[in-house]
Amino acid sequence: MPVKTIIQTVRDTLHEEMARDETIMILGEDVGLAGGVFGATKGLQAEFGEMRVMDTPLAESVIIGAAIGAALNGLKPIPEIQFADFILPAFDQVVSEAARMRYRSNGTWNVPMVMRVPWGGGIHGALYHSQSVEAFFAHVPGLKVVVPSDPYDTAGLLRSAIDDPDPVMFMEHKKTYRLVKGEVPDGDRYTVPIGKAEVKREGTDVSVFAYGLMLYNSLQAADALAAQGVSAEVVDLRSLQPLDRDTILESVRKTGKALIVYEDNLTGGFGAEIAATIAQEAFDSLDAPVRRLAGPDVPAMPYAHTLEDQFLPDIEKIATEIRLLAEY
Amino acid sequence: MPVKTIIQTVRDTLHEEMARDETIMILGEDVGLAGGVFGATKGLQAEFGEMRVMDTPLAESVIIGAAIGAALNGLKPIPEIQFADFILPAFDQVVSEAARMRYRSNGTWNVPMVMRVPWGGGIHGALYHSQSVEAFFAHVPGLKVVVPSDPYDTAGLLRSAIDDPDPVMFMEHKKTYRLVKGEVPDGDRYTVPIGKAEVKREGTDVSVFAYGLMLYNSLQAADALAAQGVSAEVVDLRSLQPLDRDTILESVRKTGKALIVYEDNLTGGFGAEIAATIAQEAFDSLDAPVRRLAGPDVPAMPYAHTLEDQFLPDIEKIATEIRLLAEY
Amino acid sequence: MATTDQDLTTATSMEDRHTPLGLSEEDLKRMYYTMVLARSLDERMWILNRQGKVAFVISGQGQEGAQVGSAYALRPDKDFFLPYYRDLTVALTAGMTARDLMLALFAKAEDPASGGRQMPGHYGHRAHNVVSGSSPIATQIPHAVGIAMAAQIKGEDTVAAVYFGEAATSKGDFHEGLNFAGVLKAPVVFICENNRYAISVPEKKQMSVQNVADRALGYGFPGVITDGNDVLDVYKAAKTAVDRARAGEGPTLIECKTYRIVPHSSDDDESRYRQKVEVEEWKQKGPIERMRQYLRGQGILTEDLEKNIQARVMEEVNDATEYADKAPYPEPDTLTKHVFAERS
Amino acid sequence: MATTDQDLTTATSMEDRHTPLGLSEEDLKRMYYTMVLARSLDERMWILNRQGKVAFVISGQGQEGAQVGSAYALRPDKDFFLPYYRDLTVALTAGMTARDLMLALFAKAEDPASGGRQMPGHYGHRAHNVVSGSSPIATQIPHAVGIAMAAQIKGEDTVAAVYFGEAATSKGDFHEGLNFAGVLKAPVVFICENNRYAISVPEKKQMSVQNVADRALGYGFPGVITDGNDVLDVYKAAKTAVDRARAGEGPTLIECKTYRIVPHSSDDDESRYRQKVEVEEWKQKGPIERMRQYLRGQGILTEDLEKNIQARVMEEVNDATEYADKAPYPEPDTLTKHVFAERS
Ligand SMILES: Cc1ncc(C[n+]2csc(CCOP(=O)(O)OP(=O)(O)O)c2C)c(N)n1
Ligand SMILES: Cc1ncc(C[n+]2csc(CCOP(=O)(O)OP(=O)(O)O)c2C)c(N)n1
Ligand SMILES: [Mg+2]
Ligand SMILES: [Mg+2]
Repeated sequence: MPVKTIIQTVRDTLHEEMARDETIMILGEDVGLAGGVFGATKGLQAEFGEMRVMDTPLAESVIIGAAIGAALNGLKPIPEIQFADFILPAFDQVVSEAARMRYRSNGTWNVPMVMRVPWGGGIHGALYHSQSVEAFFAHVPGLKVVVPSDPYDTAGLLRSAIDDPDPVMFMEHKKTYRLVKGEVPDGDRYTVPIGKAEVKREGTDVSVFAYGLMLYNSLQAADALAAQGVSAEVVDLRSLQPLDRDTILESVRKTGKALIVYEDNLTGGFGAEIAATIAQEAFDSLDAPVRRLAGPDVPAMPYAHTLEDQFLPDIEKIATEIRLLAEY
Repeated sequence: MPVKTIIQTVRDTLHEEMARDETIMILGEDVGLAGGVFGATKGLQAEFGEMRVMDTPLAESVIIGAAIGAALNGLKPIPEIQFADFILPAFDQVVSEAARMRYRSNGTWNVPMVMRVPWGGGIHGALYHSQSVEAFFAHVPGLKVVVPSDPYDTAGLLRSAIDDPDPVMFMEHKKTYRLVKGEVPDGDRYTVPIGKAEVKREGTDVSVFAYGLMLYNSLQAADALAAQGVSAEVVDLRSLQPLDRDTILESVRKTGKALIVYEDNLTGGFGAEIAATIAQEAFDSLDAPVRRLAGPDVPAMPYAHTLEDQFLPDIEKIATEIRLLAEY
Repeated sequence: MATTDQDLTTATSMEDRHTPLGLSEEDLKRMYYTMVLARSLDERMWILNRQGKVAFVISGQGQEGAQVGSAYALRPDKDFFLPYYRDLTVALTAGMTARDLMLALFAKAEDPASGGRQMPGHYGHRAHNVVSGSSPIATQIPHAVGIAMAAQIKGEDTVAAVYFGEAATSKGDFHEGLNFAGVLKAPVVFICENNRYAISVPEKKQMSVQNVADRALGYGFPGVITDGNDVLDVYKAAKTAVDRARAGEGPTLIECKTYRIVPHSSDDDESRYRQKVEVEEWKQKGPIERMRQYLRGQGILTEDLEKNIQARVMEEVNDATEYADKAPYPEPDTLTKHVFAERS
Repeated sequence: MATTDQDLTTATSMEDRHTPLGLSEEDLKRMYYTMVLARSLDERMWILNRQGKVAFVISGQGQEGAQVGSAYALRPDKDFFLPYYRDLTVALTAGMTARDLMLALFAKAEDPASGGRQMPGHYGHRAHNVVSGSSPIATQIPHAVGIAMAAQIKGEDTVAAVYFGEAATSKGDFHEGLNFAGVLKAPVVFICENNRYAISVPEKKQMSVQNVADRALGYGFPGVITDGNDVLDVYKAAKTAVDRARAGEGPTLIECKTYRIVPHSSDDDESRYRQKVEVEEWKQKGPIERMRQYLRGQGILTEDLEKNIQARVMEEVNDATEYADKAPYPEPDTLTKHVFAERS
């Protein structure tokens, strides 16, 4: 089986899907001639033409808004937002329009669209090229929010997102783009269902819930602790909306202890929802407080590496939290 | 002491503050000649002129953006967003600009500004005139979010917001505008500090946390249950960012049980943060799961009264939840 | 076409202006009927509101001419309509019925726009390509551009017509939409009903150009000023624009100079911001009056026909009202339906 | 002023063009020095990046003329400057120093713009009224309008100058800002450095008008096209605009036709979207070359002075580089500072 990076997987999957389904189109800034600032659409314009792989004006609200229109008229648009930070000017179109179209029309109109949103930090992107925006969107009924962490899931979830009749925010962690490699079956159009978490590492003492880059930090922390006799279970959430409450609760019922790791700001981050769910639904199984480890409550991740490093929950901080829980 | 409605209190406080401080200006849609769609700025333009009480074009992003500029140049702008639902087109200006200005400039530039945002449902406002938007903003470091629930706090918190050197989102629940009356001391420029919750009703069995309209539903539920021997403590959060964690935890440590009531969508609502905080910090005091009662996860509150009623956590639903916890 | 406000004089000439536009007498009668029906429905809505039977009305009175004149240039069920909340007459022209509108007013389950979920005035009907609208101003404009872009990609000759007030042209979504449409040469027609006010805010506080149409200069396609109370003037501009769009020549911005002769909505007190006399003046120049005069001058509208129309309209309005009044409200447990596609 | 691209020819005439504009020889030397300093700093930044000493560069090379020509029309420390990320020369003209810019490049604690928190190119300096900028394109435009509005309210004669690329004019914030400024007749000057590309996207995919300046037609104030590589042409337009603004006559949109002669940033591979020959052509028409020629023609720039300038510039660049290189990084525990005002 070929081994690919995440960014290569995104690109190849888009390529296959566009060849398979001619209603798919891509639009965004620099996605055409340049193939995207991360290369996710490299070569696609040459193959599928300027209308199906379209460089747009610099205007996120109309990128999403026009994609909504295209979806209403029978296409399956895949807008790319260059950096997650820049989806905020399109917030009204995403929240008031895409997410509410089906509901407000009593199920008669719908918006099948996949918004590709590169997010996350650790890449010296500073305040405006590092942000986590999942909490904003996973709070919005009518939107699906997926956060694949490895190449296999990236292909499988991207296909599911494309097959979905409703708007899906497809969040790709920038730092993992080239860092993470994995096997991706060729030829087989397999899918990974939206809304299913995956236990990436089984354990018995503490459950750790993460996604994106934090998944890898958590896995490494768990590895380090195994040597010290602490058995941490690590769950890759993969999808935040819908959230796989069953898998989460099952894990907590087994270990009795939960740590949620995310790089977004702590307060009001989506980890709060996971903690609240556990606190309500698994109370009787809990042997320790539900703990969260997250980015601090500062506007965003600074540029200077001294500050950027300090911002991110690293392996050591995660290991400390797990140990704390294990010893509780 | 005069008894006033909340809307009258907003209007009178704005009036007094503008007379006191000539750097204050108001801008927004229909705030001038018409005095605002809810009357919050009635008569102010006649007194303070068209430049200090300014009707703007219909464009929320520039209402907030220009207010930021005015704040940078020495004024204290108070933009009014006609309905909270319509702040979403200004999301980027609020989040990327107002909230990050101090941090990104290393403390050299700041944005003293009070955004008045009428929110909430139960007024037949349907999907786009009923929304709760506090979860979006209370998640954003650099913004303060206050949610006064009675006339006394409205005047006191509005003054604190005006005195604050940082951007404050001042959220007024529309349904309480004329519904809630209370005493407001005249003449005395008292303030209520931002970041302090208030125990509105003492109790011993269950702690209920709420704000806005839900505070009143919770108080009535508590009253009803008192007759049945259940003693509920009801805490008015008053401010979500900063959140008064001390008062919340103190209450839970006393009762051992917590219910959070909010009308926003359940998943990812700000109640999740409160639940997560309690689950982490008061674990040893908890005698029952932390429970949340909120609006369902549907895009927003529908117009038909059958659906609107079904959406809102009413007194009965709240009472049921409290009883459930008390009996746990 | 008129070029300034001063040119907006009541058409009194007896000359045949419709035949050169390709409009038959039948067309004119249909347009007229639709306007009268819209007005009567609209008036009934206010009555129902004053009677306490419905909570909210938002109205199109005074703007029927701009609406029917433009919408009539499109192909129902084939082209796309993106109306805004004053567009009763667009909705009717596109194929929605009096019952449809009354069902929405009463917030009944059978309302085809939203099943009673949205406030009245939020038109939508999938079968007729009337796209569901929301409340935030101007958000529908990018949708129309995207619909037109999809037609280009699919090689279909669909045109999208999108409606909005003059205040919507202050918003970013207007600019981003028109700019993108200009770059794409997309088959879309932008129709602005300039009724001079945004709730209380007069147009001179909304923009510093004299005409909304002037804004088209920044987008590289024509901006056309029409007398929005003259159905034929609007139709002429709309027909030209739709033909242009269908021929691949790109978008047009059409400004219809008109006036709303009722308060902004049933929650509005218009005495705060305008004089009765101004409203009365505009009522005299109303689009229905103007068309009636024209049709009479052309011998198309006899007294008998007028009576017949009035009677049919009344019947339709009564039927719609009764039907909607009796129809059931949405069941409470449908609250959680249609958030996502139902799982099969 | 030039009106089309074709008019942008290299000034070869020997006529004195600066005295009629009120510019002294000292002024010209200052402007020239600032451009040369900006260019040398900029080139050093790329070298430092290629050496692996700094992670990121975003550059203003080729646009120095548009920048100094416009910024020089404002009063440092009194008027407000809202530069965008290519505006090294604006920052320097407004009073920031070479050290300031290098401190930001190295992300050091002493960086007056952000204390190393933002990426390089995010200028800001409170003492010099250089407003802190962010990365999202065009958000600074409404701020400039608000700053100008505040000046009107306070009765002060402050003018705000705000900078952006041509792609920023596609965004809603551009439109909303210019529209509001037009209504207010606010003392603000909008300066667009049209360098023909938004990363890889050429201007014809960004807009369907020929000139950014054409967009002003929708806002009721002048839009002026300048040869952005001719400092005096830009200065003339900027001076007129600033005077207009200060006199209460309202805003101006100035388009500076120019070109960036380096990749978008140190992360960009420009071979994907443009030909080397195109870049080379524009290098020949560069603003520094153009001004050097003019100054020589006027006998203002002698060979000695040129050498002297080069030497001073090198010293400044070396000093700034060394200083910034040695300066300390922000302490990790300052991460949580300045979210809100510190409690007293
Ligand atoms: C984004 C947004 N802001 C504010 C409102 C509230 N509002 C509803 S209609 C309206 C005025 C619209 O004026 P115009 O576009 O001229 O249309 P008209 O009502 O005059 O037909 C306002 C401010 C809204 N619906 N959406
Ligand atoms: C809202 C937003 N979207 C996308 C980006 C990414 N981006 C940074 S610069 C740029 C191009 C800007 O082009 P232009 O305005 O012409 O300025 P130039 O770089 O050419 O000077 C883009 C797309 C951004 N910073 N902000
Ligand atoms: Mg209007
Ligand atoms: Mg450019």
